[in-house]
Amino acid sequence: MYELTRSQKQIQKAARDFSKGEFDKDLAMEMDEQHQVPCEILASAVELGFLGIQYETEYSGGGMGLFENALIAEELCRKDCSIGSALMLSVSGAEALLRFGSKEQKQKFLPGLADGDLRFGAAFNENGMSGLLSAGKTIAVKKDDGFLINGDKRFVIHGSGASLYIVLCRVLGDDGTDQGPCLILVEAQQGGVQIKKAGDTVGLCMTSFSDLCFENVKVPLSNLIGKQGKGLEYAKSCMDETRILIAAIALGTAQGALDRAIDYVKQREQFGRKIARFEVTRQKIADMAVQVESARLFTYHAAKSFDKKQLDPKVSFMAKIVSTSAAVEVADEAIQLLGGYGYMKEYEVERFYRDAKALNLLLGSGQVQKNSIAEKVIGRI
Amino acid sequence: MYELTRSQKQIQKAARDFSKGEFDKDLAMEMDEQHQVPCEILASAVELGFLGIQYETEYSGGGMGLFENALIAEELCRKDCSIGSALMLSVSGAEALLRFGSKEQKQKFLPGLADGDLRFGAAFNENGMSGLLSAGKTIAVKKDDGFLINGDKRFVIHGSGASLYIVLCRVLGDDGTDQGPCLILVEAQQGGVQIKKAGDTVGLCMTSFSDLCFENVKVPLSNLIGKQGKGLEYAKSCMDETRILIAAIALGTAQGALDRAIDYVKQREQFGRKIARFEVTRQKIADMAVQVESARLFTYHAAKSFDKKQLDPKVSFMAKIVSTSAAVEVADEAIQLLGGYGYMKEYEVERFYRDAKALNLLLGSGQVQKNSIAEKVIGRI
Amino acid sequence: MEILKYSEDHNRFRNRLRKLLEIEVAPHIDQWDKELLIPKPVWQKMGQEGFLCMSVAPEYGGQGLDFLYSVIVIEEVARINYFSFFIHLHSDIVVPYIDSYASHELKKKYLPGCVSGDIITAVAMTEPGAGSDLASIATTAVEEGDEIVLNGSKTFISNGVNCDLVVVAARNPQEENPYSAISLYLVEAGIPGFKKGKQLAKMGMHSQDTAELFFTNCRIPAKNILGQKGGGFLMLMEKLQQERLICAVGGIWSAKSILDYTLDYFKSRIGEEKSIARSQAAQFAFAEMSTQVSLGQTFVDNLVVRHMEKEQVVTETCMAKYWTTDLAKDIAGRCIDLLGDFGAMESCPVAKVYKDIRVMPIFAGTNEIMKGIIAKSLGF
Amino acid sequence: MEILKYSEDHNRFRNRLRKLLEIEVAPHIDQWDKELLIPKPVWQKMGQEGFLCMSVAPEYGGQGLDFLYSVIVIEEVARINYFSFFIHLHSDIVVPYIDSYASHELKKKYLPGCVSGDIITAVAMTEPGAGSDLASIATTAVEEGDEIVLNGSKTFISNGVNCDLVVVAARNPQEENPYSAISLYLVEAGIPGFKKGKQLAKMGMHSQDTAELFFTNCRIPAKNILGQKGGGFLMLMEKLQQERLICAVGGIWSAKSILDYTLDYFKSRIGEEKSIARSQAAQFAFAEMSTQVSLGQTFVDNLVVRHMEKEQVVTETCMAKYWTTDLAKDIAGRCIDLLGDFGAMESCPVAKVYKDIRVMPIFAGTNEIMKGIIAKSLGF
Repeated sequence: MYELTRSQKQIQKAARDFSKGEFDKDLAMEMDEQHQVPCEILASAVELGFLGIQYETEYSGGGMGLFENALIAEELCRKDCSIGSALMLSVSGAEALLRFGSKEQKQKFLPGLADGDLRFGAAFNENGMSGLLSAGKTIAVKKDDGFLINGDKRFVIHGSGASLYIVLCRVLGDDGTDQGPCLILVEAQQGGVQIKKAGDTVGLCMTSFSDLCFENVKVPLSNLIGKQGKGLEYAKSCMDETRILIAAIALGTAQGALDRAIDYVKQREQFGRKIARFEVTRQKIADMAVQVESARLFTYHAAKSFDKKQLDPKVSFMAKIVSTSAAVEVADEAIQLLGGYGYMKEYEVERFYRDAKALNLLLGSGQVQKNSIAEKVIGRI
Repeated sequence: MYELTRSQKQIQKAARDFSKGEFDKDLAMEMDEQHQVPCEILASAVELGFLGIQYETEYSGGGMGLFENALIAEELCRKDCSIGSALMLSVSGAEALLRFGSKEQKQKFLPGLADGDLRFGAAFNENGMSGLLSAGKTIAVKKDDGFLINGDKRFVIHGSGASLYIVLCRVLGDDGTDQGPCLILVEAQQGGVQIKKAGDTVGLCMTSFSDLCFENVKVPLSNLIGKQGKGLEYAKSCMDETRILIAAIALGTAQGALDRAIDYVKQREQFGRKIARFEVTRQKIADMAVQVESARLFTYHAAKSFDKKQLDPKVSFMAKIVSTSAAVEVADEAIQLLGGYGYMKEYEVERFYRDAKALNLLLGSGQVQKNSIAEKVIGRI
Repeated sequence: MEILKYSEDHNRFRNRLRKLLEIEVAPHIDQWDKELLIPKPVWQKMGQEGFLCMSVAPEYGGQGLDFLYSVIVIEEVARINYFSFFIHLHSDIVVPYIDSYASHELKKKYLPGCVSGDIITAVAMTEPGAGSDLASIATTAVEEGDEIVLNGSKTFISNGVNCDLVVVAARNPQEENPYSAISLYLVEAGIPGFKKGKQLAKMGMHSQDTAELFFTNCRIPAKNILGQKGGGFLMLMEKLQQERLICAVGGIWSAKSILDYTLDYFKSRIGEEKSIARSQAAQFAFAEMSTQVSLGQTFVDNLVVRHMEKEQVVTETCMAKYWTTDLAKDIAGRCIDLLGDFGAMESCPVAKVYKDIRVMPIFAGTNEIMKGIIAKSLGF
Repeated sequence: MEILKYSEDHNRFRNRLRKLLEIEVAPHIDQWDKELLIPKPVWQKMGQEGFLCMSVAPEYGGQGLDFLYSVIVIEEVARINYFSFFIHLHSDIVVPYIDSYASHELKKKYLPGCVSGDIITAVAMTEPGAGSDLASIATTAVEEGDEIVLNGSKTFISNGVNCDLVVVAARNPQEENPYSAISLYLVEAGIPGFKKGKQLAKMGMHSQDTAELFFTNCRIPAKNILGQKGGGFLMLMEKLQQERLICAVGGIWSAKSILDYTLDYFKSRIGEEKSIARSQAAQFAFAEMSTQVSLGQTFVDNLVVRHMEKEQVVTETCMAKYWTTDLAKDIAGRCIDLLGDFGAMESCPVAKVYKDIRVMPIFAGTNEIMKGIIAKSLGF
């Protein structure tokens, strides 16, 4: 399971070296406070091929799998969770097109997917951070010459930088008949598309979340992805990938917090000895290490199964909940171990704690994940 | 990771069928209450080759790995944790001889290892259930013609049925010089060996735990395993296998408790509907499922790494703590979901709960495991 | 500031009880656990000495004492870790139904025996199909002249083997509204049509005789009804505050008793095995558990006072019941861990208690039911 | 039974304060958080209205009121979720050192200003190398004639930017026993050799001005000592009960305030989004949190009474400090989860509090230190 191939080890090392070279603590503190997307680092990550490694090479991806993508996410977020997550989340959103789009759509829209020019926004939800999929408030009326879209979508990840949105809407026939939920491609420069900041979040502050407003937006009929009425189903099935990515980001976040805690307890002295010598410190570190390892096992397992097309449907929910909970708890304990310093921005773990909490909420809190798991585990009653 | 080979799937299915055919609930309740070893089932498990599958074929083993052994443990304990654990623990104890014994010793003692005639007892500890390794109170004086052993060992797993003990003792030269801890083979029928019941445990009641007392027991010098002074080191390195086995037993225990809880909530009605429909029930089932899956990931990962000789030293401790804690918590929640029935012996989960707690304590509680994990994670200070 | 103000009388009562339990009860627990029953003479001894039904008025053979005496009994029984001894069920849960709702005639007939221990009582609410959900009680009570005919079965009835008199909840099959269909009846053991089932095998609480009860055309005098016909639900509700409070007192005192035992055991070994007693992790565990016990104790003591002042503290008693019984369970688990080699042995008192108290979060309304009631009180 | 007996005077005081906080404080919090400071006139306003140092005797400009007034201030500040407003640090932690240990002369000089809000105080114990471990304080105080020369640096000093007067703990380098080496001194801001560092950037509590303080050959009059020379350790110990109790009061009230907000928000949406408000899991979460808050509240209230009766409740205040501050943190996390889409937005009050109160389990002695003290009291 941990056995990495040579090329996986190379990818991992390259990501580690990149993060060491490009991420800067003071800059990170500033971007966090200013809620800025780390555009320059993003550009250089794109250039070096770290983003979109799971996409096929014909779409400028790396032709590898979610597992390799998870390895990169882990390394980048371990070094800096805020920068790492902003980077990794910037190229997500195109999954529905890749999986369910026609050949023509892919040829038209996907080249350049991972080269930074064209960023996708998955506009599936109408609530907020919890990302509950919904097509209730966005209506696409189907006319002879195209769809006419009106309505709002919320909390699109990196929606402000995207040039193409995949919008979950409810299609109505010209006569008002409901033709079910559909996924429709909308270009950002299209007239009638308004993009607003969704508001500042308590964590993941370098990732922008956007609300979209569509007012009489007209797109050709050929922008429909896959079959009519299948939109919700498609959108749901793409969430596995997002959940696994979030799990990988959270894994790196947890590991990064643990790294910092271990470094601190090994150098800090109290009552005449290093605090790493106190049993209670050691028990805490052990607990944290177990949680990080749980996150790793679930994340790797989910990503690998996904790549083999053998993903047990409950596993991506489990990975998401285990990994993000681990991140919250490990970062919390890291703050406590660092004491007063843990509460100071300079020592970073407070940012890991906030980011972890945001990751925990993104796409739905534990309660939401657990209801989905229960559905799979309990089955028909 | 879950991908099993065809032969692994066959083993798993065979174990499942065996447990369904041979394990009986009423008999189990009785043996639990009487603290009886399930000798007949044990004999038939030996005959069918379920035990010792990890040993080489020349020692009547199955020539497979710890992973296959874990699969069997999981299946048997899922059906009945008390019977399953009694069976699985009956053929452990020979690891030190297999790994560190000489060719002659192996040829002499090991054939028949897994055929039920010869059962090994690892007599490494002088305390109790926590199984802290110690060679303080058992002294072997080295004379020209052999070792003269005096002292006590405690809590030898299935010690009463064993015919051969591997005893951790401190060797003194004839002149009283300390020659360090050693492992020495002692046959049970040897004069001076006394075997007593170590006392009834609150769980794992079909597994016998024995205290051994050596009074002027004489064994040939050729019974020393490996090198003098290395005994503690050898014993320690064998504990990985035992911890992984316990993790696998606990995994089955957790899964078995979950199975019973799911069955119950799907049939039980309260307030006019099946309790499986209540959200709180569903959240509990999801929590339990996540814990079972954690136990499975850690156990499989540890067993597979062990088989590949790539075991990260902290992982067996983690697997033990995660899996046995999962078993305790899942069984506890199962009792709660079953309500009054959960407290009744007939519904079995109370036995799973007691067995889980005993597994949690065997070889040391969480605190003990965590101190070992911390040692590996923190490293030198 | 001590919250509970015990008088000299209370303290004398406690000391007499403690002595009696130490002499007449504690040495025999293992034996009774094996026999799965507490012999009736033990109940009678308790009654003779004034340790049963202390609140019953002198008119009916009792002492008319306050609720603190009941608290003392629960505490002292917890002190010897003997949770199977369900005298509080008799004294403070079942008998109060009779005391509050029975006719003078019935009270004259039964209460003196309850006080003396000659009559052991039980309450039969739970049925195989109706656990937490009282509205679905299926046992029927049909009036025939001046008799009532009972049909149905009850399960998990504590004192079910020993009991001489049972408060039975049964429904009027003609009444559709489940909340006004239930009545409570007094049924004597031994009458035709009333059969006790065999004792149920449990994880712990072995000498607590829990059994099924079967009623088959069981005829009782119509006057054996408690309170109003159809008033069963209300009566049950009204008595629940005290019932749950008693569970909470039991919960917190069992937690305290386990913790005290473990702490003493641990400290006694400081000389012997320094590494263990000096373990910082163990010390923190004790600090955490002591804190929890102190919190629970303060909360429960305060509730006892408010209950005695006849305040409505229904929600708070639900809080106390679930929190203290979960705590007792958790503390038993942690103490077993701390006791290490000794913890999982049957010979270790904590291991025994571990099995006994696992039922606490289940009985008298599961802790999930408690949370549901609390949530309702919050406005959901 | 209400544990805390508030008089009419207390209630009037509370109402006046509540109004003042709503008008003069609450609307400006965002602004002050941005400016990283609470303007001094706000302190003065509080002082003028009698909301600072209520316990100081009229002789020194105060009102000589009981501790319940301090509790009210903490509660009301928690009610507006403004944890950065450290007036209790000034009123109930630092000023009591002056009040209890300073000479009459020093008291005459400083206390009236403390009461009026013209003098804001801070206490400087923690150092970069001495957090929980007070015995290793390295700042030195050397006598030179009738002066004391201070050298060293302090960190994490609350009110560190605003402060006009600081109680500084420093060691006599000639004394080897660390427990009798520490003395406490009053140091005025602005004197030569005393420099305030820049404000430390924190996760939350943004308008709470936390800073480093530096002393370089800083000369103060020798008579600025508090109490006996070398008595610093004892004085610190003696005041810790009140300090921790205040943290516990703050902890439980912040927990309560977060829970109340979330419950209200949730219930207000029952109409709108039934599926959410009807969630049984959410209801149970509220039931659990309400129970915890009730338990903590009862415990803390009881301690307040005992503290006011001058009982020694050192261990119990350590229990309360760690349990309530951990609880506040946990409840903030759970409430964020329950608030879902709104929970993680900066605009959500709970999200802000989540960042503010994370410091509670750390300050005034980490919760690990608390557990160590509790363990000692158990006999380890």
